[in-house]
Amino acid sequence: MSIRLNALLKSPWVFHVSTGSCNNCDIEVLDCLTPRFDIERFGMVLAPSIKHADVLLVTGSGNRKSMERVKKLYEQAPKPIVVVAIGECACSRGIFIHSYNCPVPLDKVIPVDVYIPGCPPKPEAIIAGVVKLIQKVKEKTKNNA
Amino acid sequence: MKLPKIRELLEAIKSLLTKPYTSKFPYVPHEPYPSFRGQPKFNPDKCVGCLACEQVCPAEAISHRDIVDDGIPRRIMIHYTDTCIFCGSCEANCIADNEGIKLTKEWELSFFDRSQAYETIEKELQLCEICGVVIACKDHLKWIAEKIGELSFSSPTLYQSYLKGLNIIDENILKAYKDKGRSDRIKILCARCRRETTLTTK
Amino acid sequence: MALSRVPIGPYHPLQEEPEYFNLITDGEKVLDIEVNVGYNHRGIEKLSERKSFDQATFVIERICGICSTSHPFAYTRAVEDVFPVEVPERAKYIRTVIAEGERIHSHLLWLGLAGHFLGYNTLYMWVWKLREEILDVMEILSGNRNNYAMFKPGGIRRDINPDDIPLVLKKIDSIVPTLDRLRKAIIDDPVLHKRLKGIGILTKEDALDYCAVGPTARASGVEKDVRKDDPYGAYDRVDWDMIVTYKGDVFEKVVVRVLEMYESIKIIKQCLKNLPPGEIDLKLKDIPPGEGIGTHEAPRGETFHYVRSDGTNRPARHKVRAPTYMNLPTCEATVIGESIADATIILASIDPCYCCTERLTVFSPEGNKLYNGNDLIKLSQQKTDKIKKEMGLK
Amino acid sequence: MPDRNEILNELKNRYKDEIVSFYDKSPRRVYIEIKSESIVNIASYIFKELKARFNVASAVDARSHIEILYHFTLEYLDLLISLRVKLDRENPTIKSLTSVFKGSNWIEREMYELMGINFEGHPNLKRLLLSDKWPEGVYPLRCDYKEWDNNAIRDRGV
Repeated sequence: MSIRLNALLKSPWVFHVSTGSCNNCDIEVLDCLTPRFDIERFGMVLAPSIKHADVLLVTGSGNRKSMERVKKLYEQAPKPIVVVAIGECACSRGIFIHSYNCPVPLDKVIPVDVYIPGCPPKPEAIIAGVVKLIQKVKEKTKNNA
Repeated sequence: MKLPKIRELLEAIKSLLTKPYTSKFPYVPHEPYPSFRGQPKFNPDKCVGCLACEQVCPAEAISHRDIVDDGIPRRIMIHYTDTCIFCGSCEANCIADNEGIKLTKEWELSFFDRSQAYETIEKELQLCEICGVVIACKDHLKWIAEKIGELSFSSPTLYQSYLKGLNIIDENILKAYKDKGRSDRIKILCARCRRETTLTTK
Repeated sequence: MALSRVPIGPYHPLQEEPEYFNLITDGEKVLDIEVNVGYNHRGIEKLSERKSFDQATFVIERICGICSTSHPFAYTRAVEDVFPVEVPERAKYIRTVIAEGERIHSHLLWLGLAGHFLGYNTLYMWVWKLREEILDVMEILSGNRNNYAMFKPGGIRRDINPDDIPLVLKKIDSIVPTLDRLRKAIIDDPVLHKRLKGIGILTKEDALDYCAVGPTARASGVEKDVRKDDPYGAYDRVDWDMIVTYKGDVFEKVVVRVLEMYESIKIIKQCLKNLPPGEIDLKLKDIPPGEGIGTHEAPRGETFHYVRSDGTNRPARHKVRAPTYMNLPTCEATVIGESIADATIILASIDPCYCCTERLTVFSPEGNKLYNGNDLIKLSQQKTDKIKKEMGLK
Repeated sequence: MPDRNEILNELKNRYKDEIVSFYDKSPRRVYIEIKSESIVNIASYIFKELKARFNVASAVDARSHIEILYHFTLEYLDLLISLRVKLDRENPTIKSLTSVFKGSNWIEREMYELMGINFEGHPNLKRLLLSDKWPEGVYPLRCDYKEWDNNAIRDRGV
């Protein structure tokens, strides 16, 4: 499986979903697309729909309404998908852990591959997180291929 | 229409000469500004284990675990990286003159497995010598004794732990009496035992 | 008359917050609109009742990422209003500097998004490149790009060290020339005139009736600005003027926001030049029982915080009202009657910020022809290209 | 321009019997407690004659009763008038202000949903904020709100 994933991660298409976030992390994701941190040099483009996406960027503390949509999105996504949780709220609901509308953290709903903490994480931290993930997948393919 | 053509030409040349604006990040390490608030780190020898940072943390990212039964009684301070919001109020309220926990410049913290996303340090605990309940960390008692100076001689718990720090007390004097009588008064006691030893007439 | 239902959202690439507009359209004309937001509700008012007054500032700061100073500013003013107390001078100046810096970066953000909605992708990339400068300034001053953690009931948490100020002033001066080129590019662009003028008009009466606030209302001639009417912070010690235009269409809203950025730069420069020395924090220990109301002019309008304390160190009740909460209903007055292609830019013209608003209405399930959100943005971009061809610019 | 005290005195003696208490806290803040029946005509007087701007209404669960505060801003006077209304805790009902101004439509729906106050005469009093799976009759902003979702995870590191 990770051979296909390795091929996909040559130029990963990114789909961003926000589940009840304060839109700081969403804007840091958009900052990565703008001239200063341009991630299109690595081939990363914001995919218009989940069907074309290889990487699913999830931000936000996951309130009840959004969690159903995230589950649906994860099922619709093509299967060698990589889920990246960006920001404290996506990792563990951060400061909203006792909110009556955010019952469970994200990784109880969908399996998460990389967690990028930071409130909001710097765009460099997001890029570094994805680069770390790509290297990990490369090693996995190398030692079992 | 001719004029704008020249302006565009000039602009093209100018932007040809200027450096590209995109940062070459993954190949050139990024250095944040000096006032950047990064990942907080415990400082084992400065921290006194007083749990002020745990009460003040808005995201409840700092918690502790007291291990009493196996091995040396110790308090494990845990800092959860996946919950901390880097606000700096733990550093601002740390009683060991803001050195116990410090915000570093570290911003690259991504990890793969959330169950190991925390850091711990251990501080030795001081148990009550009669009932064995947790009083505080040893460094904390020493810190209080130093802070209030000679006033600490009003309470045996403080000056005993202070003198123990200077290790001019030999252990066996304290161990001799164990019957919670008046003679236990000058031991390191928790509040309840201290009240009992003061009130008893035995 | 085939009624069709056109959903925008909840997850489409550009408008990064999840909101869900449902336009009931008859061919080109928009007949009715239902707003279905509420994907962002995190129960912040109940959360801030769990935290102490000092900790609540951090929950309040994370209501909305791009206006992450306006809510703590209004909250700290509300807490200071419980037992009326004055904040030291230096804290007032620093608070104003942070609030104005955040207004610039929030308006630039909105300008970039509006540029993309109209198909001007170069403007989007250009404006967000300019925005990186102001984010660096905020990182120098407060330690983080946004979520500044500077505010505290009774003053400021960290002081600005004086040897940063020359670098900050240099960076702010470097913004002005690019901003002038930007202003010329936007305000004198004939295509934008044709595209934005005369659509999504919010008349003054509607603005007053819907109690709209901020640039949305100031673009329709409503002279209301909390910084002028109820002066706080260093706004009365610094000379700047309020931008009001009178036609109320989307173009005026763009003009108001662009000119407001110049005012913010003026305020920041004056504040940083004569920053008074002295205390930065009152060190409030206990808050007496009572009620307090704090307001602040956020980039999108007036935020309103009501705090009730019962003598303990936790707020007994904390009511937050974000500016978009009052501006969002105005889209019923502005979108109905316009063509679909303009719907996106009109809905974006109030600079919606859904994480502040978290509001939802259930919509009725009918209508057959469906095409999703980014088809709508493409529609809006094709209309701009059509206008360009007509003007013979293409 | 009528000055501040004239307006307040005029308001006081016009609604003498409906005003329960009048608390002039500071030049910018006035809290007026009124009977709950007379909210519509006092609110429309303030909104229309005094040209105030309706800011927000905040509902407070004061354990013994439920209070609603309607805040009006008078920009030209730099004054904020808050009308306080006390309702009983079991079945809080009050007349809706949507007839006076459209701005209160969503605010009342939020109070209906989070605090359990129902507003007579509201055009579409429906759920505004919480998801459809939220049980009826559970009002999160009440003091006695208990966590009903038993598979919610509330502790760290899990």
